Parts: sequence; structure tokens; C-alpha cells
Amino acid sequence: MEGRMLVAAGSLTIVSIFLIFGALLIHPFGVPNAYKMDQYIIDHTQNESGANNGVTAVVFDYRGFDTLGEATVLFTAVAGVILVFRRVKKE
Amino acid sequence: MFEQLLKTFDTGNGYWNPLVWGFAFLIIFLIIYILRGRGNPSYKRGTEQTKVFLSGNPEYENKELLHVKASNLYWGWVESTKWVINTLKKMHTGRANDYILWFTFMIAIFMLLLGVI
Amino acid sequence: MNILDILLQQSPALIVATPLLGAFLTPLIGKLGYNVRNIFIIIILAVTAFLVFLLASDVFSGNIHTYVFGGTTSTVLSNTVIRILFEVDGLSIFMAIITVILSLAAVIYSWAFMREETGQDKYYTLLLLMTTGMFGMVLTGDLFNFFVFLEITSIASCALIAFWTHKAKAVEAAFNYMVISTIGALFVLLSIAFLYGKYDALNIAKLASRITPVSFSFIDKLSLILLLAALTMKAGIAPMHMWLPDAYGRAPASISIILVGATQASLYGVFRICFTLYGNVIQIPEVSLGWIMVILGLITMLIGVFMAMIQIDFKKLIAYGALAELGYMFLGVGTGLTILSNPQLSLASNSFALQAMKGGIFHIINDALDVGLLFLVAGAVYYATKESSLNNLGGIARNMKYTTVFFLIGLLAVSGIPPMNGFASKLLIYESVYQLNPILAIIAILASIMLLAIMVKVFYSAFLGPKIDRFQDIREAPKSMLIAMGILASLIIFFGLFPDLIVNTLVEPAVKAITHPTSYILWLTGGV
Amino acid sequence: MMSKIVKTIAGISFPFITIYGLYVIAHGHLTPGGGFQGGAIVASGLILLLVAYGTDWIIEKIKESHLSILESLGALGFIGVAFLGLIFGGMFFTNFIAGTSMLFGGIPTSTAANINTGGTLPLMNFAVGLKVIAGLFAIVLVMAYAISKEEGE
Repeated sequence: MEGRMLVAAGSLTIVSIFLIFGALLIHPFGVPNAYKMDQYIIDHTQNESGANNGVTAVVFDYRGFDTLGEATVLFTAVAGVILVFRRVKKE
Repeated sequence: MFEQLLKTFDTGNGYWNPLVWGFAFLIIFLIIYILRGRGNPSYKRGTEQTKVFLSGNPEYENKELLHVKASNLYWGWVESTKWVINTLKKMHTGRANDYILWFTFMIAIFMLLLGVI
Repeated sequence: MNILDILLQQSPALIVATPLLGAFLTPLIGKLGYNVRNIFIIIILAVTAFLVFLLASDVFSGNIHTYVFGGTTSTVLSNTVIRILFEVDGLSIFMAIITVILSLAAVIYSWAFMREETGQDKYYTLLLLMTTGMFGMVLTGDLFNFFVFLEITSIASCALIAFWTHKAKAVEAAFNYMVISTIGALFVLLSIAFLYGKYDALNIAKLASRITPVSFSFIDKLSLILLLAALTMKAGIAPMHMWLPDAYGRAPASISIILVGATQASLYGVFRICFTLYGNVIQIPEVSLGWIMVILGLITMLIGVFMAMIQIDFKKLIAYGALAELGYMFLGVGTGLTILSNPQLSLASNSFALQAMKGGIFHIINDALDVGLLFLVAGAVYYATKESSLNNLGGIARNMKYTTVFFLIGLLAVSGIPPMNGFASKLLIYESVYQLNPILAIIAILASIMLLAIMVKVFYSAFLGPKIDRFQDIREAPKSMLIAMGILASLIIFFGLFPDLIVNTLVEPAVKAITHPTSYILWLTGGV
Repeated sequence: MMSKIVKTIAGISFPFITIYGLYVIAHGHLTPGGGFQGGAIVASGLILLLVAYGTDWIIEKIKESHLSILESLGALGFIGVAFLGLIFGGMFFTNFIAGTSMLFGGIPTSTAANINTGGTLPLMNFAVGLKVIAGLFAIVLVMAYAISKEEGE
């Protein structure tokens, strides 16, 4: 038990040090490194997807397939919950 | 088509060909057949000779008991490698906490190996 | 332009969309009756299989097949990749072939295996969703899309592992898997966020072209570490494998074999990350990634065989065997990576690197078939006897002749004995790994011998031995289960007898795909 | 089972929550929100009813299998729009309506919000909305039903 706590503390320390370093090294909030993608979406959304809302255009048009995937995640979760809570014939 | 199928499979040092395998199989079969032909002719079915010999102990009435159970198989091996197996068994606690701990531990190891050095 | 050309052009999307459509339709079709639904699902998967092989015929002739969702190819070739891209190369389609074989076998097997169960509509829905997720994972060329499909696969598999909810151990295994796979997936998401923030791209090829030795920094390292750790965990590499034997062992047999495919899809993720995404900077880490993979492979192998030795639960034992098999893939591919990423090793050893990679990749499909067959046999034995502990089994070869023969085939294949397929790939691995370091090859051979001993133990204790009264009138497994086992067994023998054909047609393009990442990356700039 | 006050308030606020959720779904391509968010709002209204009136009352009105079919229909609508994109636009998920004279085909101007824009986006929002309403409510219903059965036994 002692050893386990020691290992846990050690590895958590290392992981958090690395993640904090990572957080410090990423570029500051609101100042993107590169914004070609953002600019493209701002420029072309209205023409290409015909929507005023850029966020919805990204979610349902440019990355619509991801949204289908996310909707499928929900579908999977529902199917899983219904499956797990079904009535089972006891042997 | 057949030529393509029967092509030799080259691994750099060794090779593998279904034809060679079939040939080897035939030779082994022949050797076994010859050896079997040279067996002791005094062997008779259904006599004293075919009876099970259990170090002088009487044979069980219930045939089921003759079957060595799975947990008793390789008893010697398990006994002699007990130190490994017991360590490994301790690793597999079956609790989600420990799984996460191992995962964190491995991330830390990866970080030390790939990140620091 | 005839219909085949159109189908070929659309096939990457259709391969994912067809089982997805099937999954959405299953709750409705399920109202029409048992046979209608099962035939519907088999048709859906057969159509998918047809599309996979159609696409394979194109990819194996040397093309990289790309597909842009919701846009034309020309809009993508600009400097930014906004839309989602599917990018199918040799390795992707190789994994897709494995997926389709396993899921077809599982569905055919389920016809009889699941006949008595409740909640079958949901079962088949989730099975198709899991197949969809695996297809998406292996075909996608977009990192975030990969994460989405990873989620679908893991959630569907969680629910299916807990299918027998009246068994506490199944629920426990599912819970453990859910916890650890969610945490792993979140780490994947975190590293994707790091990469997106730095390079302003989600497309794997685009990212790979931007991650250069010049730009390689701490953030890249961190993402590499997190991706590697999370995906090796999802692939069940020791010592993060603990969820795997429980999950494989407690799930219904038809699910176990798809789970084999799911772990291999994660393995594909590891290879894609190491060889393609970080392909430009493979030499940078001073500690070779290849050596890490080799050592993890060896640990996995040894833990797998040692734990399998003492198991008495039929399916859990095979699960540990499958774990050991995973080690071989890592060993083979890791050896290749070690040699390829080290410029000091002479060019002569490059051919051994390729051989090792071939062995590792070939072993993926062999493992899927062998372990899949063994799981199906275990399921058939459970179906007939309602007994999963090897201690209580015995003498069932008398009643289940075909199953015994199938088990024997699986036994020989998994322990690498000619003329089964395991032999060919293990031969490749041993001989090439020997060139790197003889000790590695010796350990691998020892593990293989132990695997043989373990499987012989199962064969003896379950199938041989005197008659047991309880199993006096058990019957042979139903036809559909025999057909599913027969498909896998015949593939095993075919792959074993003619490995040259398989290596040249299936494995070589896959190896070429990951050892030449530039062709994958350069597609975007039009320099195929 | 809750008191009469809770039931009455829940009954009064349920239509408003539903209308608000449907508004969010329908205006997904103009304002913040969309199918997921609006669907979650409507589902939360339904869950309010479930909490106020008890599981048994709800389960008489609507079965989990019906919800499952509704959810499938929503998902089918989503993937169906994507397939229509393949048929009419040449690629899976092509926004084949945008810029045509069909319903939702208008090109938006930067000043006025016109609901007749967005191409396939509103259709997908409706499908996802249906799916999320049915899906989220089905999860809560099934869990609540399982718990109430366990307590009853």
C-alpha cells in the first residue's frame, strides 16, 4: 500500500509538471499562432454553406461528418443504456 | 496461378514452401509407419498388457477422476516460477483505481524517456 | 463512367456510412422479425465487404485513395484543409479487411449463439456501430475524426462487454474498461488540441508536413507522449493491459472477436502516429521509439504467457494468449522502427527492417484470425455445456467433433506451427529480430513455445479425457456457428499454405505505406 | 410523486420550455445553438415532467421502445440528408441546397437574419434535434424506470 502511494505520487508529480510546462509553452489565449483556417471560415461561410452562423456552419457543414459521429456517440450511449438496463432471463 | 501459389516464401535467411512441407510430412509419415511395423508382435489387445498401471495403485472405478484437472496441469512449472507468477498476480488487482495508476505510471515513464532525455 | 467507378470513388464514405445506416435501421427492421433482421444485417455487412474489396483493389495497385466530405478535391488542395478527409493507403485498407472479416464472422456466429437472448435489436445495433467505429478509425485522414470514431468504438464495446448483465463480472469488466478508455480518449483529445493550437490543422497529412525537425518542440513531444500512451493503452500493451483479459473474457464470444479488431484499430493508431504523423521527426528523440516498442512488446509477450499459464477460465486464458500475440506485432514493427529511425545502422540492415515490419503487420491479420477462431470455439463450448471453467470440462471431443478440429487448427496457428498462418509471420519476426539482437528472438521463441504448452493444456483438459456424465448428451454447435468458425479456419490454412501470395498482395502495400510516409503527406500538395 | 404545487408548476412551464427548445433548434443556423442544444432543452422539459409526475405516469404515456424508434428516425434523417448530398451534390455531406432556389436555399446577407437560408443545415438541425430529444429522454426514462422497479420489489 505504501509503495503504491509512493508510485502514484511520483508519477502524478511528473505528469503534472509536464502538463504545466505544456500549458505554459502554448501560445497565449486569444492570440492564435496561425489563423488561416479561421480566416477561411470567416470569408467563405456565407457563400459556401449559406448560413449566417459560422459556428453552425463549421459544425454541420465543414465538419458535418464529425457531427454525425458525435450524434452517433449519443445514439450508441442510448442503445448501450437500454441494453444494460434491459430485462435478462436468469439462468 | 499455381506457380504463384507454390512460390517459395523467402524470409531473408529461411524459406517456406507448401510443397516442401508436404514432402516432409510424407517422409515423417513413412518413418512412423516403418517404426510402427517394427513393433513388438507379442502385443495383444484386451489382455493384461493393456491395463492401466498407476504405480501399483488400483484403478479408479469412476473414470472421471482419472482426468487431470486444468489447475493441476503443469504443476511443476507453476511451482518453480511461483515468484514470477505471484508478482504478476499482485499486479492484476482488478480495480479501476489501479488501472488508472498503471496508466499514469506509464505516461510518466514515457515522459521521462522521451521528454527529458 | 460506369457504376463501379462511381462506387469506387465513393467507397471510403460508403464503407463507413453503410454499417452506420444499418445500425440506425436495425431498431426499425427488428420489428419485422428475427430472421429478417439477421439477414438484413448480413446483407449490410456483405455490401460493406464488397466495397472494402473494391477499394482494396484500387489501393493495392499503388494509389492513395482520398475522399473529401462535402466538397470537391480541388477545394482541398489549397493551403488549408478545412473539410474532413479520408485518406486510404495500404495499411488502412489492410486493417479494414481484417475488420470486415471479423465482423462478418461475428454476425454469422451470433445467429445461433444469441438466439435465446433478450435485447437483440440493441445488440446488433451496437455491433454495427462498433464496426463503423473501427472502419472510421482506420480509414480516416483526420485526427479529430479519429478521436470521434475511437469514442464510438469504445462506448459500443463497453455496452457489449456488459451484455450479460446478470453476471457481475461482466459488468465489472465493462465498468473498468469504460473508466480507463474514457480517460485514455481524453488524453488523445488533449494532444489533438495541442497539435491544433500549434499547427492550425487537423488533417494528419497536413500536420505531418508541418511537424518538421525545425518546428519540433516540447509541445510536440508532449502530444507524442500522450497519444502514444493512450493508444498503447487502448491497444492493450502491458503493463496497461489489465482491462483487456477481463473485457475479452467476460464479453460474449461473438463480441470478443470484434474486440480483437477494436484493439488492433488502436494499434493501427499507434503505427500511424509513429510512422506518419511524426514521420519527419522520427530520428529526433534520442531514446528510440522503436526500442520502447520492442521492450513493451517483450513485456506484453511474457506477461501474457505467464498469466495464461495459470488461468482456468477458458476465455480468459485465450485473452491472455491474445495479449501475448499483441507483443509479437509490437516486436516486429518496433524492430523495423528502430532500424529505420537510426541512420547509423547500415543500409544492409534496412532489408531486415522491412522483413520485421512485414512480419509484424502480417501477424496482425494472423492474430485476428487465430485468436478469433479460438474465441469462437470457446463460445461454442460454452454454448453447448454452459460451463466456462476448464476445471469442470473434459471429454467433450466425443460430442463436438468439428469444434475440436477447429480448436486444433487454432491451437497450431496461434503457437506458430506449420502449416498454419502463425508460422509464416512468426518466422519472419524471429529471423529479422535476430539480426537486431539475438536475445529478443530467443525470448520470442520461448514465449511461442509456452503458448503452445498453454493451448495444449486447454486441449487436454477441455476436449480430451474420460467421459463425464454431465456432458453425456451435449450436442455439436449449431450450423451458423460452425460456418463462422469454418470461414476463419479455412482462411488460416489458406494463409498458412500460401504466405508468399498474401505477403505480396496484402502485407507489402501496407508496409510500403508506413515506411514511406512522404507519399501520404505529399498527396496534399499534389506530388503523389 | 411530488406535491400538487410542483405538478402544476411543471405543467405550466413545460410548454414554454418546449417552445424555447424548438426555437433554438429551428434557428440553429442563425443564432447560437442548434440541434444538440435545443434537443437538450426540450428533453430537460420532459425530464421535469418525469420528476414531477413520477415514472409510472410517464411510462403509461410513452414507452422506451417508441423513443428508440423516434431516435432512429432522427439519426436516419441526419444520415439521409448526407446521402442526399451524395446523390445531388456528388459527395457525402455536400451542402446541395445552399445557393439554389429550394427551401432554405437563400444566400444570407450580412445584416438581416433570414430563416430561409442555410442549405442543409436546418434539415440536419431538425434531425439532430429529434434524435437528441428522444435519446436523452430515453436514457433518463430507462434509468428512472429501472430504479423505480428496484425500489418496488
